[in-house]
Amino acid sequence: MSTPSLTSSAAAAGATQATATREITLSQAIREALAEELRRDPRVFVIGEDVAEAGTPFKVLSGLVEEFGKTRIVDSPISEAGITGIGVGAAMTGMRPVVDIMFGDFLGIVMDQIANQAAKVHYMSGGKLKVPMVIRTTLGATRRSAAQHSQSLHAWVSHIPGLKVVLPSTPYDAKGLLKTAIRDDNPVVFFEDKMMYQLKGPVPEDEYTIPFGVADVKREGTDITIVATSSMVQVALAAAENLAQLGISAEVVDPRTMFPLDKETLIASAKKTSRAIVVDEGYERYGVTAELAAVIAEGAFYYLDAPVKRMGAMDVPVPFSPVLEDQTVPTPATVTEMARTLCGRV
Amino acid sequence: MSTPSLTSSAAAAGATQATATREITLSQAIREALAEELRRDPRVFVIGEDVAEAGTPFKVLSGLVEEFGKTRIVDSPISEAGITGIGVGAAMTGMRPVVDIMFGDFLGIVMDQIANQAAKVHYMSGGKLKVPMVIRTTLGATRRSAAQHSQSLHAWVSHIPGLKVVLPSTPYDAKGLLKTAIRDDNPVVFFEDKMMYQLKGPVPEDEYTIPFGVADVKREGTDITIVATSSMVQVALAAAENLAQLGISAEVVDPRTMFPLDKETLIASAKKTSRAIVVDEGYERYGVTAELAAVIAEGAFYYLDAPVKRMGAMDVPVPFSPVLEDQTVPTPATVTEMARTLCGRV
Amino acid sequence: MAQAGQASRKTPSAPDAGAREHWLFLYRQMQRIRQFEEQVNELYLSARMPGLAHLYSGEEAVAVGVCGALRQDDYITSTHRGHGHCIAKGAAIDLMYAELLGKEAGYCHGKGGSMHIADQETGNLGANAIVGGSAGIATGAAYASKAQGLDRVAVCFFGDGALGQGLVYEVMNMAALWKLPVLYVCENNQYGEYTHWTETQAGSLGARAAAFGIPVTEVDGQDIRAVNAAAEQAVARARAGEGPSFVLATTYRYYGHHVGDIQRAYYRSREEEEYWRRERDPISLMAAWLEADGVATRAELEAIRDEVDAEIKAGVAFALDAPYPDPSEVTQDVYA
Amino acid sequence: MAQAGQASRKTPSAPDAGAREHWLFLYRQMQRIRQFEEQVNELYLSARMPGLAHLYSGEEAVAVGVCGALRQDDYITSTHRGHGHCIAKGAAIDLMYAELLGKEAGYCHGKGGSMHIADQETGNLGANAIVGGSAGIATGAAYASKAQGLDRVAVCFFGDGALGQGLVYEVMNMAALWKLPVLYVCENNQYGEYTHWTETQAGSLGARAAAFGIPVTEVDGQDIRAVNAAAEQAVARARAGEGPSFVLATTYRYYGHHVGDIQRAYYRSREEEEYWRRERDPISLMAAWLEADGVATRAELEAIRDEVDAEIKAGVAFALDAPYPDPSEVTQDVYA
Ligand SMILES: Cc1ncc(C[n+]2csc(CCOP(=O)(O)OP(=O)(O)O)c2C)c(N)n1
Ligand SMILES: Cc1ncc(C[n+]2csc(CCOP(=O)(O)OP(=O)(O)O)c2C)c(N)n1
Ligand SMILES: [Mg+2]
Ligand SMILES: [Mg+2]
Repeated sequence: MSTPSLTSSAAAAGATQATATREITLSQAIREALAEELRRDPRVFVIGEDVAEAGTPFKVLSGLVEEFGKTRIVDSPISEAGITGIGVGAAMTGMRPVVDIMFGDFLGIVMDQIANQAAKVHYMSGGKLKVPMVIRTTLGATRRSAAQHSQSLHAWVSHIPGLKVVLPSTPYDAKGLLKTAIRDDNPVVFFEDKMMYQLKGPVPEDEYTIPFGVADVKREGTDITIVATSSMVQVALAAAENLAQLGISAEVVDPRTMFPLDKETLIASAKKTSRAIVVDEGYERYGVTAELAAVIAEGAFYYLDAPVKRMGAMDVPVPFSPVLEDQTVPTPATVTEMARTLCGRV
Repeated sequence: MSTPSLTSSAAAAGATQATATREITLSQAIREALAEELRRDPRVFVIGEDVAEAGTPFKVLSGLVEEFGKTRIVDSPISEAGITGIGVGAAMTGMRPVVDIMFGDFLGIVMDQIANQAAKVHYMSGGKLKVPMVIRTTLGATRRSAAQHSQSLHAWVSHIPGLKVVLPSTPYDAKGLLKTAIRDDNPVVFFEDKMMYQLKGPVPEDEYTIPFGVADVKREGTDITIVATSSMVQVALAAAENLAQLGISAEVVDPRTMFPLDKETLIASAKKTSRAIVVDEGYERYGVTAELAAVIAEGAFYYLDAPVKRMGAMDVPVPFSPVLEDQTVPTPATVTEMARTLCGRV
Repeated sequence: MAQAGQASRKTPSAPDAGAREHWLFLYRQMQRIRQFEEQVNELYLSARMPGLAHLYSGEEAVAVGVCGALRQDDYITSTHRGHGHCIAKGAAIDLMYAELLGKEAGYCHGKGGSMHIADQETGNLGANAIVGGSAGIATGAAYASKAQGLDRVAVCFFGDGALGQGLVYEVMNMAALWKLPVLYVCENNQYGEYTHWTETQAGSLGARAAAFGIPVTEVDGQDIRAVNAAAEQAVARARAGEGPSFVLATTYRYYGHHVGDIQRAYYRSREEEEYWRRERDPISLMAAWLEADGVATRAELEAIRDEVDAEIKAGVAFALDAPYPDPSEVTQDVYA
Repeated sequence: MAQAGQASRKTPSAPDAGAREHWLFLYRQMQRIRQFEEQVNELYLSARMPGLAHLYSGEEAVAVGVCGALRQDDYITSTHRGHGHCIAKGAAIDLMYAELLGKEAGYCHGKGGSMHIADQETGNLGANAIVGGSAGIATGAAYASKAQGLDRVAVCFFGDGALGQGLVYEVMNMAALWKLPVLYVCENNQYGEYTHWTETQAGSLGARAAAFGIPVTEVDGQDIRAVNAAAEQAVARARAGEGPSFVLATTYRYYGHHVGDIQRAYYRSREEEEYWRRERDPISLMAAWLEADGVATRAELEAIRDEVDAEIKAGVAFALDAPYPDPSEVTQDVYA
C-alpha cells in the first residue's frame, strides 16, 4: 500500500502529479514501452512470429518495424523453443531479447528453454552468466478460441526459481512494468490479457517505470479484500462496484507481479478487512489462487473471520461454445456473489 | 481414512489379510506392476530411452525386454516430445502406452504434448476420443545431479485438467497405483522418487490395485497432521518418530494422488489434530504445498489452532555441492522442528 | 440427419469407365469443401459464428486427393485449417457447421469448434490448434496400426509453417526407423500467417524428410490427379510395411490466414491472389480435365455443384437452428 | 593459482616451423583432457567425488581440434560430457576439479558440478545436462555476435543422440536463414547412453543439416589434423558472414556412458573397445604423426605428458583441499 507515488494508479490518473497523462489502450502502452526501450538501448530486440510487418496477430507491435527495422524486430519461423533458446544465448552474450510467444498456451513447447535454461543459467554458473530477457506472452479466455488458445498458464512459470513473472492489469501498469522487465537482468515472463488489449486507461506522457514486487491497491475498502490478477482486476473492480451498492466495501489488491510477490500488502489488506477472496484466470487447482490464498491464510491467520476463498478458471479444458466457455471464468456476478456469501450478506 | 482394506498399508503389512506378502523394493514393485499389466493386456507397451536391454539408467525395467521382446519394450531416440506424441496417438487408436521420461526435469520438453494434447483430446472431442496412457517419470533431489536433473515438477501437471497425477511413497502403493494408472482411460503422470527405488516394503503376492483419490494415513496421531507426498512421506514418518519421543503425536497423511485429491481425508485429519504441516519436494512457491495448504486452511478453517505451514523444496535451482543441496529439501530434523514450533513446544 | 460423405474405395487412377465414379466423387468432395468454406466466411461476416476460422479454399485438391487414396478406417490428423481435411475424410456438413457454431449436435458437442473437429467414425483423430502438434498423434496412430497387425495408414496433414516445429523431425526419424505406415503431407500454401515461407525456411523443404531416408514426392497441389497418384503410391508403400512417405504439395490459400485477415496487401499482392484463383484453381482445373477427357459433361458437373449447394444450405440451416449444449455439459468429458 | 590454458591463435595447418607451437599446444590439450578424465574416474572410484561424471576420453581430438581453430572470445556450448570442451576452450584444471568436488573455488562455486561448468572468461557458455539443450544458446550467441557487428563465432558441441531433439532442427533452420556464425559439431561417439546410434537414427546424420542448406563436413574425429582443418574452414566461413556449418566427427568414448557404467558387455563388445583404444587413439595417432614428420621428438612429447601429469596432480590436490562453499550461498545467485 505504500507504493511510491509514481507507481500507484492514483498517481497515474494525475491526481497528485504534474505530469500530463492521456488515455491509451493497453496495446498502445505495450508498444510505447517497447519503442522507448528499443530507442534507449541498442541491445534490445524483439523476436517472434509475425512481429514485423504484421505487428503480431493482435497488432500490438504495429509500427515498430518501420522505426527499428527488420534486424531489431525479427520475424521468426514457427519455432517457439528455438527462438526462446536463441533469446537465452543472445541474452547471455550481451543482448536484451524480447521474445514474443503469441499464445500463452504455447508455453508447453518452451518450458525447457525457460525453466531449465533461462531460469537456471545464473545460478548454475555461480553467478557468472546472466540472462536478461523478456518473454512476452498472453493469457485469457472468452475469445471463442477453444482449449489450446485460451489458457492462463502463469502458474507454471511462477513456480520456477530464477524467473520473474508479471501480470499487468491496466495500460499504466503494463507500460511501467514492461520497461522494468526489459531493464531487469533476469528472465522475466510477461503475460498480457488478450481481451484487455483495447482497454483504455491513463498513462503519463513522461517516462516512468514500476518496480517489481509492489502490489497496487486498485480500490480501497474495509469489509473484504479481493486479490485479483490481470484480467480479473477489472472483474474485481466491477464486483466491488456491485458490492458498494449492497453496502459492502471491497478492497481490490493487484499483486502485479507473481514473483517477486508483495506478500506484505496482501496480508495487510486481509488483516484490515478480515475476509479475502483471490481471483485469477488460471485453472484453479494447483494454480495461482492456491499460492495467494495460502499466503494470506498463513499471514493473516489470526485476523481472518472466514476462510480465504479461491476463484480460478474452472478446472476444465476451455470449451469453444460460448454457453460453455462463459461459465469457466469468474465474472463480476460470481465474484459479487462469493463476496456476499463470505460477508454473510446473502 | 476409510480406505478399502486392501489399499491401506496396514493391510499390506498383512495385519488383516490372509494374502502372503514379501518385502520388495519400490523398483521391483514398479517392475512387477508393469510385467503383470503387460501380461494381462496386449495393448500395453513401454516406450522410452534405454528401456530395453539397459532397463533404464535406474535399472527399474531390467528383465522386461527378455520377457516381452523389443516390440513391447521399445528403445527410442532421445526424443521425449516425439515419444509422448506417439504415445498420445497410439493411445487414441487402441493401445495403452507407458511412456518413460527418464528425469522429471525433462517435462519441460513434453509439456505441450501432455497438457495441450493428451490432457485435452477427450474434452475437445466432446468425449469421443480418449487417451489411456501413462507417463512414468521421476522426481527428487540429493543425488548430486544438479539443477537440471533434480527437480520435482509435479505441480505443473497437477495444474492441468484432464490429467491424473500419482506420487507413490511405498513399494505397496507404487505397485497398486501403477496398475490402476495403466487401466485408467485417461492420461496419468506417475512420479517415482529416484532416491526411493531401493526402499523396501511389504507387497502382497496376490494381485491388487489401489484406487485413485484415496489418501492413506501412514501413521495415526492426534496432535498434528503432517501431509506429505512421495519422498517426503518417509521424512514425515521419521519426524513423527522424533516427535513421539517428545510426546507429540503426529498423524502422517499421504494423499497418494495429487489429482484426484482426497480433500476429505486431509481436512478430516486437520480438523482432528487442529494443526497441519504440508511437506512436498517440489519448489515451495506456487507448488503443491500451496494447494494442499489452501485446501486444508479453507476446509478446516474453524478447527485450526495455528496457520497451516508449508515445507517445500527451497526456491532455488538445485545446487550441486552437497553442502548446499542438502539444505534445499525438508528433512526429518526440519519437519520435527516445524512441528514443535507449531505445537508450541520449543 | 447426418449424411457422411464416405470416402470411396480407391480406384485405378486412369480415367477409364470404372474410375468415373472415383473422380466424380472427388470432384464432389472439392465442391463440398469450397462451398462449405464460402458459407463459413458468410457466417463470420454476418457475425453468426463465434470466434475465427481458417479457410481451406484453394487447397481442396490436397485433402481430397490424399483422402481419395484412403479407406474409412485409415487415420488422419489435421490442423487449424482443418475443415477441408475433415470433409475429405468423410465428415458430414451439417454436423461440422453445428460444431463451428458451438451447438450440441456438433461433432464435439460444441466443445471443440473450428480448430478441433474430430470424428472417430471416419478415422479423423482431430484438427489441432498447435502448429505441428498433431505430428506425434499421426505417427502414434501409425505405430498402433503396426503394433495391432492392421494395415491402416495414418496421414498427417500440416502446413509449410509446421516445418519450424522440432517435433515434426523427431517423429519423422522414428517413423523411418520403425517403418511406420504414415504419410506426412506438407501443404505448402506459400504462407505461414502473414509471412512467405521463403522468409522462414532455409534450404529445401523436401530434403528435411529425405534426410531421414523418407521418400519425398513433390506434387502440384492444384492438380488432383497428381496429388491422388502420389498418395496412392505412398499409401501402397505404407500398407506394404515399407514405411513412411513425405508428400510436398504446392498450393495456395485464397482467403486470409483466418476470416478476419482482410487487409493482405502488406504481405501479398492482389495480382498474386488473382493469378492463383484464375489460373490455378483446383476445381476449375479438374472440371476442365473431366470435360476434356469425356469423364463428365459440364451439365453433370453443374448438377453436382447444385446438389452440394443444397447440402450446404441445409447444413447451415440445421446448425443455425440447432440448440446449444446444456450449460451443465461444461464439466463433462474432462475425464473418460 | 589458476593456470588457464589459453587457446593459441590459430596457425596454418601444415606442420612447418611456425605451426610447431600450434600442434604441440593441441597435443598438450589432449593430454590434459585425457589425464584429467583418468583422475575424475579415480575420484569417483575412491568415492571422493559427489555424483557421477561423463568422461570424454577417446574423443579429445574433436574438442581440441575445433577449439584450436577458435579465439578466446569465441563461444562454445557444451554437454553433459563436457570436461573436454571446457579444457579445450581454456579452462583451468584446478578450478575444474574444484567444481567437480562441489568446492567454493570451482568455476561455479560448486553450484554447477560436472554437467554445468561455465567460464565466461574463455567464452564457455556452459555445459548442459539437457541433451540438445544448448543448441539454442549457441545459436543465440552467434545471433548476438552478428547483431553486435563482431566476428565472434559460436560452437555448439553435441552428441549423436542430440539429433533426436527437435530443438536442434529449429535452430539450424534459423542459423541458415540468417547466416549466423555458428558451428554445429556433432560428436558421433557411436552411442547415446547404452544404445548404438544406428538403432535410434534413421537415414543420414549429415543430411539433416544439409537439408537446411548448411554445408556438412564429415571428419575422422580421431585425427586432430582432419578435425582442425575442418574447423578452420568452418570458422573462416562463419567469420566471413557466410553462415553456419555442420561438422560430423566420428569418434568413440572409451569409458561407459558415465563413470558408474562398468558392465558394458550387453551393449558393446570388449573387442570393439580395444580396437578403438589400440588402433584409433587420437593421442597416439597424433604422437606418431608428430614424430614421423619431425615436428617433435618422443622425449619432447613425454615431457609434455609429464608436465601435464604434474598439473593434474596439483589440480586434484588443490581441489581436495579446497573448502566447500558457505552454506548461506545456497540462496545466492538465484537472481542477478
Ligand atoms: C505452436 C504454434 N505456434 C504458433 C501458432 C499460431 N499460428 C496459427 S496458424 C499459424 C501459421 C501456420 O502456418 P502453416 O503451418 O503454413 O499453415 P497454414 O496456416 O498456412 O495452413 C501460426 C503461426 C500456433 N497455433 N501454434
Ligand atoms: C532431454 C534429455 N533426454 C535424456 C537425457 C538423459 N541422457 C543423458 S546423456 C544421454 C545420451 C546422450 O547421447 P549423445 O547425445 O550421443 O551424447 P554422448 O553421451 O554420447 O556424448 C541421455 C539420453 C538428458 N540428459 N536430456
Ligand atoms: Mg502455410
Ligand atoms: Mg553419443
